Amino acid sequence: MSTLDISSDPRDTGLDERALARRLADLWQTPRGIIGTLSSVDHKIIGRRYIVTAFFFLLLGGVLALAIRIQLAKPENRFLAPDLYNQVFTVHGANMMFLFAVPVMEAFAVYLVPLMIGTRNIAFPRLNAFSYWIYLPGGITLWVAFALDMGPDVGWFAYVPLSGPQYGAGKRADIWAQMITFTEVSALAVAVELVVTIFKQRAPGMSLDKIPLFVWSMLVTSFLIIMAMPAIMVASTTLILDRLVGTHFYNPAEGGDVLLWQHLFWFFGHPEVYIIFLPAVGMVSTIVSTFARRPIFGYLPLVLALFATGILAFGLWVHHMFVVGLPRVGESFFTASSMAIAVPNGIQIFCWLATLWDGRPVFKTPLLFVIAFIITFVIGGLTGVMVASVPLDTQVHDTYFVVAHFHYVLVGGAVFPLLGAVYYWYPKIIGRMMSERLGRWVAGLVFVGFNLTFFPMHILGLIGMPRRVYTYGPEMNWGSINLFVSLSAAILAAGFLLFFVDAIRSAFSGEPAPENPWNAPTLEWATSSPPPSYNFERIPVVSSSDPLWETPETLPVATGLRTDRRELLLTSLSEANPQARESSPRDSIWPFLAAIATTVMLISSIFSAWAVVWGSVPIAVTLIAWFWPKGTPEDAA
Amino acid sequence: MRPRLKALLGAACALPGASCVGWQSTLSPQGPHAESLLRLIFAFAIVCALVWILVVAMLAGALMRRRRISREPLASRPREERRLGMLVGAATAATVVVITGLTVLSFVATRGLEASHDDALKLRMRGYQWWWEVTYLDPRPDRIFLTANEIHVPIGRPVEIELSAADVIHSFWVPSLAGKKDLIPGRDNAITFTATRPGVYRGQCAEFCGLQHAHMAFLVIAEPPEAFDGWRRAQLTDASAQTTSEEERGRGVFTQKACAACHTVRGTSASGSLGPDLTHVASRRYIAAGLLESTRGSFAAWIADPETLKPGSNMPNVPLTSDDLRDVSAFMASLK
Amino acid sequence: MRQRIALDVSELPMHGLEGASPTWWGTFAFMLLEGTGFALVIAMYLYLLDLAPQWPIGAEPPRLGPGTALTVILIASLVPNLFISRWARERNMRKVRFGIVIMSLLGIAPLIPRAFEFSALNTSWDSNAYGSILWTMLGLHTTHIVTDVADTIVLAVLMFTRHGTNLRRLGDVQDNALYWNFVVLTWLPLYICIYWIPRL
Amino acid sequence: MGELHRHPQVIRFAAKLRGLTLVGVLAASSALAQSDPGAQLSASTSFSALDEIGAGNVQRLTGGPVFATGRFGGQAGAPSAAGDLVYIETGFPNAIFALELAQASPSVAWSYAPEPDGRARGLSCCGRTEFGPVLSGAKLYANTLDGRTVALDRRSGNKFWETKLADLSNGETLASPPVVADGKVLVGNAGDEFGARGWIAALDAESGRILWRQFSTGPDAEIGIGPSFSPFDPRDRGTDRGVATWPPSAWQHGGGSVSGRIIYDPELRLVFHGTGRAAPWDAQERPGANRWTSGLFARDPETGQARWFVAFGARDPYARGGVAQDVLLDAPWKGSARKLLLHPDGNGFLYVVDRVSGEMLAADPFTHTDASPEPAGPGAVAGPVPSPDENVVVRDICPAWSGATGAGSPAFSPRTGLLYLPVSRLCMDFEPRHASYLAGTPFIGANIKVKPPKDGTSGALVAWDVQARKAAWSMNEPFPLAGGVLATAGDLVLYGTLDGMIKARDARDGKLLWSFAATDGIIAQPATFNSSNGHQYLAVMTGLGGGFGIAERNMLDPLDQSAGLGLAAALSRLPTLRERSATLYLFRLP
Amino acid sequence: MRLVVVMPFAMLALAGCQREERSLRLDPPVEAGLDEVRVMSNGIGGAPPKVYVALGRPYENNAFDLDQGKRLYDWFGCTGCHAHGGGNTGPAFLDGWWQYGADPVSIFVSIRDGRTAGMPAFGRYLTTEQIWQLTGYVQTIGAYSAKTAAPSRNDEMQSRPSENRAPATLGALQPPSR
Repeated sequence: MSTLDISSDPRDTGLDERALARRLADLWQTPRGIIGTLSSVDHKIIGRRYIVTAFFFLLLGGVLALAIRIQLAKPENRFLAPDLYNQVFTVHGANMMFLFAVPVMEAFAVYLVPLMIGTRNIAFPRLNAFSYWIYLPGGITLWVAFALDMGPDVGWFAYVPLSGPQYGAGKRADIWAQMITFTEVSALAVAVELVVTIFKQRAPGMSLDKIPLFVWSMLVTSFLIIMAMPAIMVASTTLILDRLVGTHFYNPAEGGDVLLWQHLFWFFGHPEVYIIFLPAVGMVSTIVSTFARRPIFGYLPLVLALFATGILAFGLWVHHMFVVGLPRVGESFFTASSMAIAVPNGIQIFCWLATLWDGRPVFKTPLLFVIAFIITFVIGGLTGVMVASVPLDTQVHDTYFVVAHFHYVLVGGAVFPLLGAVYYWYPKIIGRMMSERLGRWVAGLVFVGFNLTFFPMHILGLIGMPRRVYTYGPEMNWGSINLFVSLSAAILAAGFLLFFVDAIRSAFSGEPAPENPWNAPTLEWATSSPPPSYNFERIPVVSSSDPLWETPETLPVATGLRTDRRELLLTSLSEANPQARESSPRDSIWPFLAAIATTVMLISSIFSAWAVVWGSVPIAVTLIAWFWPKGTPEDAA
Repeated sequence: MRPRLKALLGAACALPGASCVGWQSTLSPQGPHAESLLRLIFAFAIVCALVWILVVAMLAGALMRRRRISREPLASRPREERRLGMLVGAATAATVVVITGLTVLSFVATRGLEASHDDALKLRMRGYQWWWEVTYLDPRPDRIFLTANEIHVPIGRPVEIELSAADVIHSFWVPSLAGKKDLIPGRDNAITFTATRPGVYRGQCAEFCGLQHAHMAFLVIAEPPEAFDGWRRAQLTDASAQTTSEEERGRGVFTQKACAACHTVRGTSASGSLGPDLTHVASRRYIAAGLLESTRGSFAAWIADPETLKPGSNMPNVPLTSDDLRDVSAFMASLK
Repeated sequence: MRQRIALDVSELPMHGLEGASPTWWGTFAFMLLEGTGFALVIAMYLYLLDLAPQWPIGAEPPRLGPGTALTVILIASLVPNLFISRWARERNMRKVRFGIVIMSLLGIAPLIPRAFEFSALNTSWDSNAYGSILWTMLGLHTTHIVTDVADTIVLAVLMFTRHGTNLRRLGDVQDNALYWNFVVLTWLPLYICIYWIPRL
Repeated sequence: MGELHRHPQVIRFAAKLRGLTLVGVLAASSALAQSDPGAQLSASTSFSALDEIGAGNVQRLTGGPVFATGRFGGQAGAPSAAGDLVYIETGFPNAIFALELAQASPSVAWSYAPEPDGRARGLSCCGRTEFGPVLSGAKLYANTLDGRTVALDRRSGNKFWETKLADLSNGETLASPPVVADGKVLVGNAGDEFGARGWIAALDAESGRILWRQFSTGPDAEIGIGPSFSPFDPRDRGTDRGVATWPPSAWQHGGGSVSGRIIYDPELRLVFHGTGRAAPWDAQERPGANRWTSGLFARDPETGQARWFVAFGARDPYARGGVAQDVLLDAPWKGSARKLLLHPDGNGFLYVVDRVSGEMLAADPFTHTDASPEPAGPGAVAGPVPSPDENVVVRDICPAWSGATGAGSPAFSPRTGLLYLPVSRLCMDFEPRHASYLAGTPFIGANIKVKPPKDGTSGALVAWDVQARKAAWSMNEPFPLAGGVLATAGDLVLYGTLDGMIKARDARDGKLLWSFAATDGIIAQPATFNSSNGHQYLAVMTGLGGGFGIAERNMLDPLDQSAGLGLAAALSRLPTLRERSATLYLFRLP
Repeated sequence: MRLVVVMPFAMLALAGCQREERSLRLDPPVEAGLDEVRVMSNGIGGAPPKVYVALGRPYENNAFDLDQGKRLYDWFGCTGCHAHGGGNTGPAFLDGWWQYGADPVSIFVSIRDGRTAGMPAFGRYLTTEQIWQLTGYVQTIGAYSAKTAAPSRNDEMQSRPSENRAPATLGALQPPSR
């Protein structure tokens, strides 16, 4: 093959660090200007955008949550009319699940996984850019539709026939279904990138038993996404076909079935909540190991627990459908599988406790959040075991008991570790420390506010308050508990507000962060904060699962990569032996344009089915332009 | 219920001003199903609370332990590792045991609810967007009658209700008597329960069904068998004759105006079946699916402006003069 | 942190084939993704079949003609697909160029019988659930063929440009061949569901 | 006095009618005209004793359209002749014409237009649309769609009396001809599809005063059930079963219209009439046996008191028990001579009933049907018939709601012993729906798509051997046979088809001997009579309408497969009309 | 470049508001005003009520009202005479050849006062708003181009392409041969 002959030696072996840094910076830097930012493929820039956008949607979703609590604060309240209330709670649910929870976990992976496995960029970086540019219009569509009184009003899981052609008037349910398409395409894209990055671009020597636990959890999560998202894609597509083209998938009169929707949705639905939870497990393992000042206890059981949770997640979706009248024997099987998934969770909790037991805990903010997580999530897990029992579920299904349960496992189980992870990785991402003092206040307020808000909901559920009611009569005696819950929600809101204040303030006036403020063992702390565009001057070589604790002063590295084209190291799957010096594609505007074409096609296909046909032409054009080789050095092989 | 459970129940409801012994509450069971479910809930709750306390205790212990020596993170201490391994293994084994125990407990409870009864009182509940149509079935067709939003059941005798949805998915749930069961369009579900103590128990639709999901309640009135038979005989009769001239005029307004197109009052020419059967509406405790108590004032308020009281309801605002309104509400109140 | 040279990788190739190329793994991931999608659509078909009193609902089973013709073409196309993959591994550019043109034609060929298949289904997508699931399965697989054929055609054009003579392109040809096997593989269960199960 | 009309219609055939006078003898020509009381028994058999036109010379028949009524719409009534006049009554607006065929070109002796109420047109749904006229003595009796029975002077067209019987606001109409029985005029109502409660009324032939009116549902007093009522089936001997077998007050809009044929048997002094299907068609809305719908009553003409009742098809879950044309027959049955009544039902079964006691003797399918004969022949106890679930489509129900046979009358030829049945072989997809009763508006409660059977043709002429209880032969027809069949002593079987063909077949083996293409569909029964010059004439009225012709008449759009209760799409291949008005065709041997 | 992204959403904004609004309650005076239809002497066409025009012809383009119209069409037995637009004893709506024309005033008067050709008067059984909802819906049955707010199919037997899949009449359109 013809190799490009460059006068000076292109390799980085002979260069001293400063010269190498300058040359790599010119190579990997994202150009300035509007076009530059739109065509950036740097996983750190895209990761940061993802995180900021997701947290913005969290803020919006939180405002809706407060609106719900104000409406339910007293009986016969007239703060929200029923139609608006239905839109508010549906958009709150859909936004939190599809626009915040899954994207923010993937965002952290997009940013951190390449750094933690010691490579310079994520695999398929342009696909990564495309995934963000598809995710953003998805969010905008949902919120603009909500602002236009077109927000979906059928609940976040849009049961047919209420969301079907006859009872879902107007375009509201179509907006829901199309928003699903946007967010699922972006989630699937990121999942594929993460799998390939973790399989092929690990630092030499990082064999399977040396992969950081957060990377393991993201690998299992990515496989969950790849296997679960198609179910919701099939479901939302068949729903739109029923609504716009007149197919009969969910029409009981013409051979369709209403429960088919529930099976399809929950086959995705339950893995979805584990897609949100498993990354949090990875975060907790990382934080516990760092702040207990010792390697995680039970590395292998934790990894096996991840796999067990992932596999079992596909085997228990029917526990969402215990009251629809399925045959008893089917339900018993799903009781057993739903109970069984508590065992891997138990193993994870016990390994963390063992790590803390044997370590010397340093009570920084991330650890406070982990402690809050353990206390809260265990309650959520145990109420989960309660609702896994069929007879018990017939009393508490679709009541505020279940609302309490899933907030405990989602907010307690995923958002607490997420807040801890923000405090933990904020210095690496932004380059400045967040304030410990505010951190403690945030942890305290959020923990107390959360429990005061959501624990009474268990009682509300048991004394008969169903889900999704926009009001209730004074004769129901729910008024006082609801008022108490609404007031405590203010504390929780204050906690989150303080968190946002701390995050924004620290970005400007936080004290500058050293390379490894927490003296953590994983590779992302081996580079500057924030890391340069090329992450590492030279790809590190790994010989232990806690590299920075193994060799605290010096970092073994590999040389030989070229500096005249963007190169990173491909290694084998199990032993991570170097295989090739693969190139990493440069910036390109085409993913952004392809995302625009896809957005136009998806939104106009709500209004006319033919839009799918003429809409696919610009998509094909932009995709061809995206893949067409540009003759840059990266293309040489 | 065992005194200890009652105490715990009191404790659990110690929140400010909350009264748990409501008429629509899982915690105040009035039938065998609900009682066995409450026992199950308490069993699970106690076990889970113990597990939680244990975990939090271990966490506190792990955090509060005095450390003797500080050492490098990677210093390997095989003896401690093995000891910890044993501890975690034991804890996992304990978890498996607890989980299996709870699963078995659940299966036992399920079988308890399964027993079917042949002498059950047979009803059919059909869920409409935002009210309940109740049909009392009987082998003799002329003893089948329709009512709405209210079920009378004899105490001690099992009741089997066929559940069918007319539009979207609803869910039949009377927490004081039994767990919920969904009404699914295109499928026939059934639920069986028995009331042991006379009383009025409230149920509510538990599956989101649109604009007025919040106001889709119904009542189950458990009464001694004699009272039940009396009520049933009364329901079979045609509408009672009107006594005052006001009620007579009201009957005229009812049959001439749009009311007759949607509602049936047996004994008059009104025989529309799009809305609830009003033949004995005044004998019901609530109207508009648990929204207003059935007094003459409520009738007038509801007929005058249903869209304000229950926005989105399929009952239209029928324009009536004030005399018509007064007469119709008198007529309604007379339909005992 | 100070760096200590522990490894020199300058002798490694600039692009690996098959197991050593990220696009190869990416193709597998997308195949897993779309495979799950097809599996779910087939599960939907069997679910609706199990629910229906008689299957097919209100229609005659589909005519076998076009569907079988398409299946024959697809299976036949596997043979050249095998050769092109081997030629790409052997880096034989001339044969690969010839092969990619053949594969483009063999990608377009099945679209002809497929056009007749829709009318051979003897039902419309809006007549009942049976018609809906049949048209959806056929529509999904048609999209599958069309997208892969477009990919093959673009690759064929690429092979004749200056970017063609490049190991990376041979890797792409191999990935494309791998994906075409998947397109044919997903058609077999669909073929059985659409044409033979109604005749049981 | 209806105003006299002069109609400018030019009659191409007129030139041939030289010196034609009509001989009064109308030996049992049309099924509907009972001018000659003596031939009462054989009137319902639609058999004509005239044999001048026979199997041998029918090929040489000549003739064509002689008189166009100028009234657009379905023409189900056959012409009836008496003296030297031929009488015709059109569909809505029910104009009556008396034609003199004696002169060179037939002229209108007189005509009568009853100016009917427009609302009735909306209530004329999908059953029979025959109104008369019926000749008896000097009078001519006829019904009108908007519920009036009128008596005219046969010669001058002057009106003797007119009685309003049906109440349009309840959805009641009249859709069947009156029957003169022993000085009384018997009239039955129509309106099952509108929830109208069925009744039969008797008017005094002289004054038109209503003598009695008995209903098909409700308490015994309103049905005429008293001490003299002794049904053969013991279960029907309870009290007020017309109320007990219905959910409370559902009988008030329970259907059971009397729009089938009413027959008077002077020997037994009994009136036999069928009762139509129960309303609504969704059987789940009307649990119970729904007495006295979909059955047959025998009544005393004087007081209307019911003598016995027999039910055909329990609960009628697919609404096929509509109109039926019964045939009275005295024939040997299992050795002993019995007085029989043959009832070809819409569910595809031919029931043979002993018309003295009401005992069910046989129930055999004369076409492919999935119904159960219930009661399955004598003695079988029928289990509860499962009614289909609401809001779920049940597919391929054969025969469809329009019935295996319906408005068209069968014919029985004593010479061959065969009963010639006009059969419709349509099938349907049926989805029961909730129906809310609103007086004067439809009360059907079903979505229906009708389609031809998977194997072959939509219609047939079945020759049924009554004694052997099986079909002797059966000739397929491209479209359902909606009109009646006429059998003649000349061993001919004559009928008209929806696509306008008048056909004559050999009564023995069914071979097609002669056919004539008219310019419009035919839903009326052919009639034959002797003219004054002693020649036998064959008269046929064209004018597509009624249930099967509704698509053409109301310009329905077959794109909506439920249009015309499914019949628009099922018969969309019918040739479009060329002739716009109901026309009389006359044929004779040259 | 941002403009390209903003454009579809702006267009969505204008159309969305009016089409998706759920106006659940009509003030009695407005409802009374909506009843004042001034119809021509032959019962065909005429001036819509002033309130109807002032409200911006509400019942023609609002998804919720059209959906309620479809529910009322099924509830009050219109399918008995008009089937699903193909007609039975009553005329067909699908073919676009309407005896009294397709403008809202004619349809409103047909429903409220009935017609001599056989249409019963529903004025007694329906409120004015319900009649306007029915009027808006009936207009969409045979429409040649589907309104964005047109209702979709019902969960019942499939009889014709639903209103949002216009043109419903695919075949060539011949005038009736009356």
